[in-house]
This record gives sequence, structure tokens and C-alpha cells, in this order.
Amino acid sequence: MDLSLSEEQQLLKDQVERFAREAYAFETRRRVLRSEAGFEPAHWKQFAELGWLGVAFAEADGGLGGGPVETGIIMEAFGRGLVLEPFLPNVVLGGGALALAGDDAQKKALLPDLIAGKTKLALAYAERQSRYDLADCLTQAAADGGGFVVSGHKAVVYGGNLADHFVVVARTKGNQRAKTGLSLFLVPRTAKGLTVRGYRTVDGLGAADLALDKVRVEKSAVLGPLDGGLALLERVVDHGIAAICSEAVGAMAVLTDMTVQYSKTRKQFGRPIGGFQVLQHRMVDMTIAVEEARSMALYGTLHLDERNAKTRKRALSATKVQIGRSARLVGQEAVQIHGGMGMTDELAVGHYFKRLTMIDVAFGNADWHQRRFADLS
Amino acid sequence: MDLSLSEEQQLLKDQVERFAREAYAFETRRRVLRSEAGFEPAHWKQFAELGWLGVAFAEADGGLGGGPVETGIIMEAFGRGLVLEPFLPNVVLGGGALALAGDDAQKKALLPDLIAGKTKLALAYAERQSRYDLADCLTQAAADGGGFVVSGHKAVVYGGNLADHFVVVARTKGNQRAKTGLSLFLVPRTAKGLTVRGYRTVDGLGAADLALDKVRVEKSAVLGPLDGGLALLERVVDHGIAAICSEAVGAMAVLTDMTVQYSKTRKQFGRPIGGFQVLQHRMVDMTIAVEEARSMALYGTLHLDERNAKTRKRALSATKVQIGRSARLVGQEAVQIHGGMGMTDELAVGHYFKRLTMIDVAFGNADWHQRRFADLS
Amino acid sequence: MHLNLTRSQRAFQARVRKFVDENHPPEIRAKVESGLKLGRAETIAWQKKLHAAGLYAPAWPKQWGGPALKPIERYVLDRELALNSTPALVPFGVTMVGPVIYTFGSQAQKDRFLPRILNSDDWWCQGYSEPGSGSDLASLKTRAVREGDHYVVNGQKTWTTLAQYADWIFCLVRTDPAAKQQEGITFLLIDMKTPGVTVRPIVTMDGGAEINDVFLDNVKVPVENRVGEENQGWTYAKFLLVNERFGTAQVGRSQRQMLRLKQIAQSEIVGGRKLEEDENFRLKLAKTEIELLALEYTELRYLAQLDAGKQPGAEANILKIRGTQMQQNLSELLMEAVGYYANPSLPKALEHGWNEEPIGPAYAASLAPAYFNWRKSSIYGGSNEIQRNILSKFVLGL
Amino acid sequence: MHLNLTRSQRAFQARVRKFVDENHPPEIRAKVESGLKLGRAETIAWQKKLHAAGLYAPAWPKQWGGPALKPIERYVLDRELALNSTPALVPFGVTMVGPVIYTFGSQAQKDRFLPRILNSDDWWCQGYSEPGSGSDLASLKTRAVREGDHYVVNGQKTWTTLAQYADWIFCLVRTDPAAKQQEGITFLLIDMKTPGVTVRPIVTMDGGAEINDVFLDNVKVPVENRVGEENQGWTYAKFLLVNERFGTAQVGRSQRQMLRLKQIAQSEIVGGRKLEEDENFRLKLAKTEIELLALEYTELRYLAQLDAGKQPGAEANILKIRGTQMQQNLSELLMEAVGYYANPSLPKALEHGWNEEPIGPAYAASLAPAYFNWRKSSIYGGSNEIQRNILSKFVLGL
Repeated sequence: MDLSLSEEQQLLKDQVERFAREAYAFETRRRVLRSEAGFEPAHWKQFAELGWLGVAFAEADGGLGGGPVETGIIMEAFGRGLVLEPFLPNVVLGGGALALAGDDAQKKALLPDLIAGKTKLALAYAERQSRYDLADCLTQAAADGGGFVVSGHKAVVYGGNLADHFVVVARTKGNQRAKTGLSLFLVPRTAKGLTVRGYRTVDGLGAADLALDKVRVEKSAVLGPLDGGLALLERVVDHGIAAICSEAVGAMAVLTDMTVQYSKTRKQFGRPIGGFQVLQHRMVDMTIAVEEARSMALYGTLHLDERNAKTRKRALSATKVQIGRSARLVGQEAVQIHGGMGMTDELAVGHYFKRLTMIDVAFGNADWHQRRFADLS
Repeated sequence: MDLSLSEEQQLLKDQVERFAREAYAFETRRRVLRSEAGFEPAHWKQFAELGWLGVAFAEADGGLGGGPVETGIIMEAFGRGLVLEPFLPNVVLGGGALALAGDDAQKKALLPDLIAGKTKLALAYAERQSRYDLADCLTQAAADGGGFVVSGHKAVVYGGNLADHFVVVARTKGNQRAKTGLSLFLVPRTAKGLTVRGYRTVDGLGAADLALDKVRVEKSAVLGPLDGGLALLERVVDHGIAAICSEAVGAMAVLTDMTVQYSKTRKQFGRPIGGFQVLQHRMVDMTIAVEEARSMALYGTLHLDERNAKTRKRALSATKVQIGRSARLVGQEAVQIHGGMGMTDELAVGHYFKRLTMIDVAFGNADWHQRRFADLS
Repeated sequence: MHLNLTRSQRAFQARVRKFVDENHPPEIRAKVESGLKLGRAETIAWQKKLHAAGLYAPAWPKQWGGPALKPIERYVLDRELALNSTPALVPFGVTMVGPVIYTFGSQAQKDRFLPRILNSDDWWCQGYSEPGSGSDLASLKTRAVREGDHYVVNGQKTWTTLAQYADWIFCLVRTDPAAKQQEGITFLLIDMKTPGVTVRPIVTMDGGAEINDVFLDNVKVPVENRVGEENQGWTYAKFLLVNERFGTAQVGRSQRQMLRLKQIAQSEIVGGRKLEEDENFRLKLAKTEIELLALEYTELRYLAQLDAGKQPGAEANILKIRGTQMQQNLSELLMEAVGYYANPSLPKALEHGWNEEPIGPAYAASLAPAYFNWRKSSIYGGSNEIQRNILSKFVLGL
Repeated sequence: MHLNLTRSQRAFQARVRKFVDENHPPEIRAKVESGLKLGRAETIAWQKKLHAAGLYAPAWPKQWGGPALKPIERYVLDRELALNSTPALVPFGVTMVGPVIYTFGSQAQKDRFLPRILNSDDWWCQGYSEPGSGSDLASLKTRAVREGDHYVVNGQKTWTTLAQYADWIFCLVRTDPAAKQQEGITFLLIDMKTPGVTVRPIVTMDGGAEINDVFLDNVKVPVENRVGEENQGWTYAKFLLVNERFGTAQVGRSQRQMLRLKQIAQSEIVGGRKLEEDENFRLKLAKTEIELLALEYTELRYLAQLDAGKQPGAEANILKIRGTQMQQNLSELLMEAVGYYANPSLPKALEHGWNEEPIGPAYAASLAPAYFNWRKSSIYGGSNEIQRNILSKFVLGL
């Protein structure tokens, strides 16, 4: 067992945390939130320059050769600042799929630009009827000459509002929920027949629904094994789970601290509300929830490279359940202890609460993963 | 809607509560608990004399013409005193089955003696493998000449350690879990082939496991419809549920009050522990749990005469779920707030806690009834 | 004992149902069902209809123009209105300040204000909370100084719901800063058009702007708009809070939300089956339904006691705690039911007249904002912590 | 970063496994698995075997005869022992008073007591709690008055676990009644055979009699049996409590209980199927398993910090709270798993040598008493309320 950070990892952590603290003061964040794009291109450029967009990619792919631990470090710090730039959809999901399964040509075409901050990716897997079931896919890709014609609808694609290229999951074989017959395709935003309806999400981030109407792609657009995309998709999504769980830990830690500090200054009945034992014990329970979430985020992150897929999936499900439960408790209590102030848009607490709520939804909520865990036990 | 007690009902309530308060002081109860029989025959005689054993039976059967409300009044008061006499197995279960389904001869043979306190009954329905499923029955009753031969095992028969007659559920048709094919039989304790293994239960009451080895009964021993006993059994058990839920309300009310009083006298850190806000709020939650349990016990009791069996069963399941959840919270918090004293056999709190725990087990615990409620919705 | 409605209660229920059938337009019903916002005019129109049918101000005594319904009848009324997705009533006039005026006000105040409240001619809002006094209401600082026939009021009220529509505000103000906290407070009625009254909307985290800051800057209030005695305002304020809490269980509304949840569970799919068939969801739903039954029958038990003439005690506080927990639980289950489609933020979809294509199912757009918004219910009207403090002190004697 | 054991940790684990295989008799394993009570002799025999193998007193420094295992090794040891259903160790000597003696005791005390603790020659018990001082330990009243070479001790200790077997008791006594509460306390070692020491068993609600009152009536204690300075006992007491709390998570024991629960769920039937296939049970089990993983990895994270030389802080309190909740949850699930057969009370079935026919499944008899008994875990060793008070004050600064 070794749970300590290397020197480089510690430097990265300090660096990203400083960014979250300094560049993401609450008023700055509100300004970014109100902007048309919903993120700050200058920040994105900075991420590229500092190597953050490439740290988790292999050196052969133009990255710095890090991995899940580095991604977790960045995401946790981004959670602390509620950073709005689309790191998760680009680096972890879209870029992650490419790194795991792309052939040389595919990687070369996209990863260097992604790492340089010049192009943006997103992963389009969920559908209206699929909820969290990764195998449930109605989008069809029919073989057509040397290529495929893809038609269907993709739901709530994180970062899809900004993406230049989509990794689209479609069915090349089998019926709607068959475990074989899924394939992943690289589809440029400009593809004919692709309609992207971008929107903001309730936590201030961005997403899109995609309509694919006979979108034609070449055979070279197939990412990973034809018909065997489910295992790849599951792996990418497990990376996504670990990443947002780290994000949640950062957000929860700040939110708990914020609540404790608020309770020391807010006075009612002639004394700080932090003097009331009921609130004290609830803040202790928040603290414990954060500690357990931190342990499980680590547990999940360190299981990503586990070779046995069942063991990996079970571990990531356990992680997601814990984070969902912790985030619910921490978020709800933080709002409650802040009282009316916790309800306003003017204080950070509500923004953390909303992001934590949507983190539970992402990639399957606690209930969903509790069942997946049971099924894998 | 009319939720007020009649004058007679109020008198009954006052009378039984006085008994529980005066005759069931904790030290008296400990003496009864230590006695060989585990109950006090003089009390049973008194119940008969005061008409309590007959109040819920029809006047034609020798009773006083009351019903579920009267039974609930008695059980709630008995819950307050943690009364050890076997009212539930005799009057509600065994007697209840007879009253609902007995023919004239069967009723005459047993009910007057039951009401007079001269004979005791018990209902033997559960089996080792059945858990809470009333239809699950391996005990067989094979037609044999004019009668039946019954063989099998009956589990945890409440009051079975004391009973003179058993109402035994056996299968006359169908496979193990078929909904038709159950029949109820009256079997005297002295029947050849019947072995009664009586024992005390962890809450201080008594029960028995029965082994039936080719026990011969006449046709006249069949209680209610041959092969159609399930509906009858369900109805009797629903009466049992309402009754122990009322008992639980009485026990919870006393236990909560006891905890509040204890918290006012027990001092730690220089003040009564009732001054600590955390304990205050938890005692408030205990109070709310008792209030909700009281509402639902009433709701269940007033649904016993509902003609639509599905509606009745759903209501009683809701009641049992609420009582289970309330009892768990009240019992666990009462022990915790009493601290070390709550763990000892020398204080009443542990005795209430144990009875409340076993009330959740009786007739199906909260989880079981939550599912029955869902299935009936 | 029995649970059935009496004949007269059944007749009353039939009357309410008939009224709703005849007066509740389908388009308003659809809006309320979907959690969309109603405008001021729509709310007022509905209140006027109710009043015309003798179903508004249900608790008001006959001498002040109310129907003086009995507790169980009020419960039946509330439930029927909620189950039929009728517009929420604005409580500040009819439920809050009205009873204060007819109980403690002067004859002139009664004559002037009560008919206009009944007829929804005046829209009222509540000036209780201040930035520094949330749960600790009695620490309020807004100052009123007597100058001849007027009080001159300076200070700030906050969390003032729907102040943007209001004609009048009832305010707690401090008239004797030297007295003990609860003894120097006076209850004033203030015309929102008085110079010096400014309303600033507060955007809440769900994106709504229903609550406001109300600034009072040298606002001149005629002494005749003081309710009762100077420095006795705390008595009237407490009277009002108890009244308010009784309604907060909102069982009918929660029953309506439960139905909505079941409807959505028929449309949503999980693991290839309808959500309503999912074992885990079914058990959660059963749990919540049973909790709602317990809340309903606890309220009914209390109402039966009120009907029998018993004074209310702890009941209102218990109903506030459990009622708001129920509202929050349901809002959470509703949001969970739509999975990923809790994400899209479409504030305009919640407004009147939006008719673009929804993103995902049309019922999804309001669910996450509603969940966020309902967190308020355990904070307002005396937070649930305050409710427990009250119960601990006055019921348990701790 | 990685979660795998290092090579030396794996080697240590293998050594422990080999030891257990060779030294743990099947009949003892069966008893522990079924929750039956072990006698004094069985416990001591096991402790002596452990000591002979260098696996007893794992935290003790080498100079005092311990193996000075590192935190992660101690964790591995505890887990292997628990998963193999080995007898519970009696902590009062080896975990509690031993470290106090080698940290604060005199040379004579070290020489006299430490070898006998290591060799399980003395059975120790703990004299902390008193009838009037539970959570508020510092309010203790047992009085010790110096008379020449002796203290004369009068008072009563309570909740003294296994005092009926004990040779020695370590006691907190008040030597300066005039000083502030925590400043007049002294830490004494008392021979249980001293005249004036009386033990009275306390029957607990599960029917057990493992705890006792210990009455001290003019008990003469040589001054040489005082640990450290007079009136400085609180310092040593706190040191001991922190040590104790670290062990209370008992992850290994809970993992063993989880396995037992799964085994029982293969035998029990619900709705015609094995309990382990019941959807609701599976989800509850999954929830509990995940909570146990979170507890395990939280402990491991803390142990890794200790291994890296960080001083323990809040961690012990968090582990106490969550560890005891886990023990209680598991005891509840186990009881629930056997349905009606939680009812029969068979105290004799829990004793050594009972071999009548069980009522229901043999594994059922101990489950309700165990559930009742484990309620103690959130009360003893500083109740979970006290743990939260400590965390609030020292970690959150509230």
C-alpha cells in the first residue's frame, strides 16, 4: 500500500488548487457563468500551456504520461473551485475513449489538438430511454458501402454544446439492450445530418442533445472494436465516475468548510449558530461524510487500472454510491445551516449544492450503482 | 369521520390503564417474569372477571359485542405496562379465528371457556421455511376416512407454551406456496402425535414449536372453509397486526416519556442531559415517531372491518411498516439516551426495547410489509 | 370510531368538486400540473372565483365574511383544490394578516382591510425576517419612531415572498429599543406605495425571483395603521405563526405530487422496464406513500381534536416538520425519476407562453429547479430546528 | 499510489495465516463463529499462543517485549484474526493499561507488570466509569486519601467488563477534591484481592453478565502502585482513551460478520427463494458492504498517514463513530435474517457444552441477544455523542 503523492503529483496539486483559489473566486466564476460560452477560453488556453490537458495521456500520444491519479488531483481541485471549463468531457470522456482505443491515425488527428486546447471532444452515449444503462442503445449505424450511416438521438451529452468532435455510441448489431453490437464512432460536429442542440445545465455547465439523421461516416471513424464497444464504453465511463467523484470530494470539502466558517460568524439568539450542539453534530456528520467520500474516491481511482473488469466495475459502483450519499448529506445540510442565505444565487453554497446534486445524476445515481454493485457481488 | 371514544370505551381504557399502572409496576413484572409459568394466573382470572377476555366477541358468542377498537384499547394499555399475560394469542389470534369462522358447535365448545379464562388457545401458522409468507405451508392434512391426518412442523407459535387448543394451519391441497388449499384445524394439546416444545422468548413472553406426527382429527375440527383457509388466516393475522401495533404505541409512549423524565434527572457536565440540544431534538423525533405510530395504529384498526380484502391488507401493511420504523427509532434512541443504564436488565427501558424489537418481527417486519404494500398498490 | 366522512362532509366535498369542475380551466390545470409559474392575474382570478363560491378564507368567522368552515371541512377543501391542481393561494392576506386584523385590529382596520382581502383587491406580503434575524425573529432591528400621527420606519426586511406584486406589507418593527427583545415590537400595516419603500428581487438558486429585499427608508406610516397596542406586536406575531404552521403540512399538495410521480414512473424507463415496475423504485415509493399516510392521518387526528373543541398545541409544529420533509422527499424523488433529464436548464420553459420543443420529456424541465427550491421549506416559517426547539421546550418540558 | 500490500506486508500476512492455521482449533473457531461465549481459560490460552508467536501486543515497542508492528501490519493482523474467527482478545491489559505503564509508569511497575501482561498471567479490568459519571468521566467521585505509604480508596466503579475474572484493576480516583475536576485525579493500579474490593455482576438486557459493579471499601493501595504523578491521572486517562478508540472500528470483525450474514442468507428462505436472492435484501446488503468499504479505506488511509509518521488527530473519533454504527447495523441485519427465529430465548445455548436440539436453525439463538448487546457499542468508550462533541471542538473549532 502506498497512498502518498509523488513530488510531481504534489506540485500539480498545489498548482491546480492555487488556480481554483485565485482564478476562480466566486465573483469571477459568476462572470464566466453569465458569459455566452459559459466557460473562459483564456483559462482553457492556460490549462493547455500548463500541461493539464495532457497530463493523463501517454507520452507517445503527446501527453505527460500520468494517469487516473493525476486526473483525480485536477478534478478535486476543480471541484474546490467549481471550475466551469469542460475538462471532464474533453480529457476524461472524449479524450479518454481515444486514448484507450484509438488507432494511431485517430489519435494523431485529434489528441495533439485536444492537448493543445485547439479542439474539443465529447462522448455521446446516453439516450432518452437508456437512463444509466450503457448497453441500451437505439441509435443505429448501418453498414453502407465502406462506411456507416448513423441515425438516432443522443441525450445530455456533457460538453456537447462546445464540442468539435463527438464520440458517438451506436448499435451495429443486436437488439436495443444487447451487450454485444455496440460500436463507437468519431463524428465531427460539421457532419451532414447532425443537429446539435446545446444548452446550459442547472449546475451551470453545458451539454447538448444530438439528433443524427443519416449521418455518413467512413470506416476509419470506428473507434475501437466493431460490435464490441460496450466494454470500452464501460471503461471510459468508469474513468468518468472516478473523475467526478474526485470533483465531488473537492466540492464537498469546500462546502463543509464554508458552512463551518459561516456558523462561526452568523449570530442568532445572541451567539454564533456554530455554538448550537445540533448544528455542531450535523457539521461533524458532514465532515465524516467528506472523509468517507475521500477514501472511496481514492479507492475508485486506484481501481481504474484493475484488469478484471468485474472487479473494476464493482469498485467504481461502490465509489459512486458513497459519493452520492455523502454529497446529498453535505449539500442538503450546507443549505439548511446557511438558512435563507443558502437559498440565494448570491452565495456560493447553492452553486456547490447544485453541482453535487448533478454529480449524483451523472453516470448513474447512487441507487443505480447500488444495484450494479449488488449484481456484481 | 369520528375519532372519539364512546363512554364505554373511555371507561374500558381508564380501567385497563389503571391495571397496567398499578398491577404492573416494574418489580411486580419482574416477579411474574421469573415465575415458572411466565404469566400471573390471578391476572388472567381478573381479566375474565372484568370482561376483558370477552369484550371484543359478539354477544351471541358470550362476549360484550365490542370489536377492534376495544381490542386496541386493551392492547395499548397492555403495551404501556408490558403486560405478560397471553391476551394476543388467546383473544385476538386463536379466539379471533374461532369468532370469524367457527360454526356454532366449535364456538360453544371453546369461546365461553376462553372468555371465562378457563381454556387457552393459540394460532399455529408459521413454519421454518415460511418466514412471513402465510401461504407457504408444508404441514399436510391428508383426508383419512371421515377425518384428517396432520403432519408437519409449526414454528414460533405465540402463546403455544400455554395453550390447551391450537388452531393449526395445514395444507389440504396444492403445493407448498399455493394460495388455495390451506385449511385450519382445531387440535387439542392432548392430541396423540402432537409434541409441544414450549419456550420463553427474548422479550419475556412465551411461544412453542409444534411437531405433528400423524395427528388424527375429525372433520368437525375443520375451522372455516376447507381448502379456503388463506383468506381467513390473512384476516386473523391482520387483526393480530392491529393489536400489536396498538401494543407498540402504548410501549413507545411510555418509553419516550420515561426517556424524557430520565433526561431531566440524569446529570452530566453539571446539568441534566435533557439540557443538551442534540438529545432534545432526538427526543422530539421520538415524540413525532410515537404520534405517527398512533395515527397509523388507529388507521389500521379502523380498516379491519373493511370489506375489500386488498384495501384492508394494504392498510394493515402500511400500519405495520410505520410501527416498525417508529419502534426502531424510539427503542434505539431510548437505550442510547439512557446510556449504560439503558443496557441493564434492572431498568425497564431494555425490556420495552426488546418487546418493541420483537413486535417488528411479529407477522412480518417492516421490510416485508413495505413490499406487501407495494404489491397491493 | 370510523374514518368515513359524515354525510354533511360528503356533501361539502361534492360541492367543492362541482365548483372545481365548473371553474377551473384546463389550461391553468395543465400549468399547475407541470409546475409552471402563474402570473398575478391568474392567481387573483382564481381567488375571486373561490370567494364568489364561499370557499375563500375558509377559517374566517361569518361576521367578517368568511364561511367559518370546520377543521375537517377545511381539510377536505384544501385536499380537493390540491388534487385538482388549482392555483396556490397567496396566504399573506387571507391566512396571515386577515386573522390578525379581525382578532386584534381596530374597527376601522377591519372595515377597511378585510373586505379587500376577501375580494383579493389588495395583495399582501410579509415583513418579518431581516438580514440579521432569521430563526431569531425577535432580534429584528427595523426601527419605528413615533412622530405625531405617524411612525417613521427605517430598516430592511428580507425573504419577502412576492413583494413585487404587493400592495401592502405587514411589518414587525421595533418601537422600544430599551425593552427586552420581545417587548419592544409593534405590528404595522404599510402601504407599499409609500415613499421610501423599495423592493429588490433576490434571485434564488433555482433561478427564480419570488423573494425580495424590502428597504424601508424614512417611511411614514399613519398611527391608525398600527395593529393593537404599541410594543405588543410579538403577541400578534406569534398568533400568526401558529396559524401559518397549521397549513404547512400541505398533505393534499403532496398527494398530488405523489400522483404526478406515479404518472412519470409510467413513462420513464429503467433497465428496459417501466420505472414503476422497478423493484427499488416501488419500495421507495411505498415507503413514501406510507409516510404520507402517517402524515395525513396525524393531521386528521389533530383536526378531529380541533373539531371536538380542543386547543391546538404541539400539533402544528409536528405537521410543519413532517410536512416539509415530505415535500422535500417528493421533490427529490421526482427529480430522480427523470435521470439525465434533470440536467437541462430551461428557465423560459417554466414561464407563461413558452412553446418551443422541450429537451427530453416536457415534464422534466421543472423538476430540478423544484427540488432546489423546496429546500426552502425546512428553513422558512420557523426552521425545522426552531420547530424542534419549541417542541422540546413546550411539549417535553426540556 | 497503489492499494496492494508491499512484499513485506504480504509476507507478514502469510505468517499470520500460517500461525492461525496451525494454532486455532476447529472447535474454538466454531464457537466464535456462532457467537458462543468463551471461558477465561480459552481466551488466555489463545493469548499465550499469540505471544509465543510474537503476535501479541502488536503496538508495544521492542524494549518492552512487543513486536512493534507498523500500523498497516497491525491492521493486517487484526483482520486475519477476525476473519478466522479467533477469540476476542481482552484489551484491558495489553491495549489499555500496558501502554500507560510503559509510557508513564515507574521502572518497578514496568518490570513487575509488563511481562505478566504480555504473558497473560494477570487479567486486568478498567475502573473508569462510576454511577454518576458516564460520559462526563472527569466528574468521578471515588476518593483516595493518602495515609503514609498507602492510599485508602472508597467509592464505586461500574460497567466494569469481565471484572469477575480480573486480577488487577486500573482506577481513576480523586485525590484532590478541591482542584478543578480534571486536575485532582490520580491513576492507581489495584490488586483485586485486596480486602474491601467487591464485585457484583450486572445483568444486561441480553441476559449476559459480563459487566459489573466494583465496590471499593477502605481499600488500601500502596503508593508504589500509583502511575506517574499524583493528580496527573487525567493525562494518562486521555492517552489511554485515544489508544482505545483506534481499535474500535473493528473492520475485520465486521467483515467476518458480513460473511456470516451472507452464509445465513444462503440458508434462509423468503417468498420461496433464498434470502440472498431477495432484491430488497441484496440492496441492503450492498449498502452495508459499501459502507464497510468506506470504513475500511478510511482506516487504511489513516493508517498510511500514521505509517508516514503523522500524529493521529480526529481519525480515532471518526472510526469509533462509524465502526460502532457498522457493528450495530450488522447485528441488526443478522437478527432480521432469521425472521421468527429471533424470538426463542435460549441462554443456555450460548454457553459452553450445551448440546440439546436447537429451536429453529442453530445459528439463530445468539442473534437477538447479540443485537441487544451491541447497542452498548455506541455508549461505551466515550459515547458517540461525546465523540461528536470532541470532533466539533477540536477539529471544527466550534
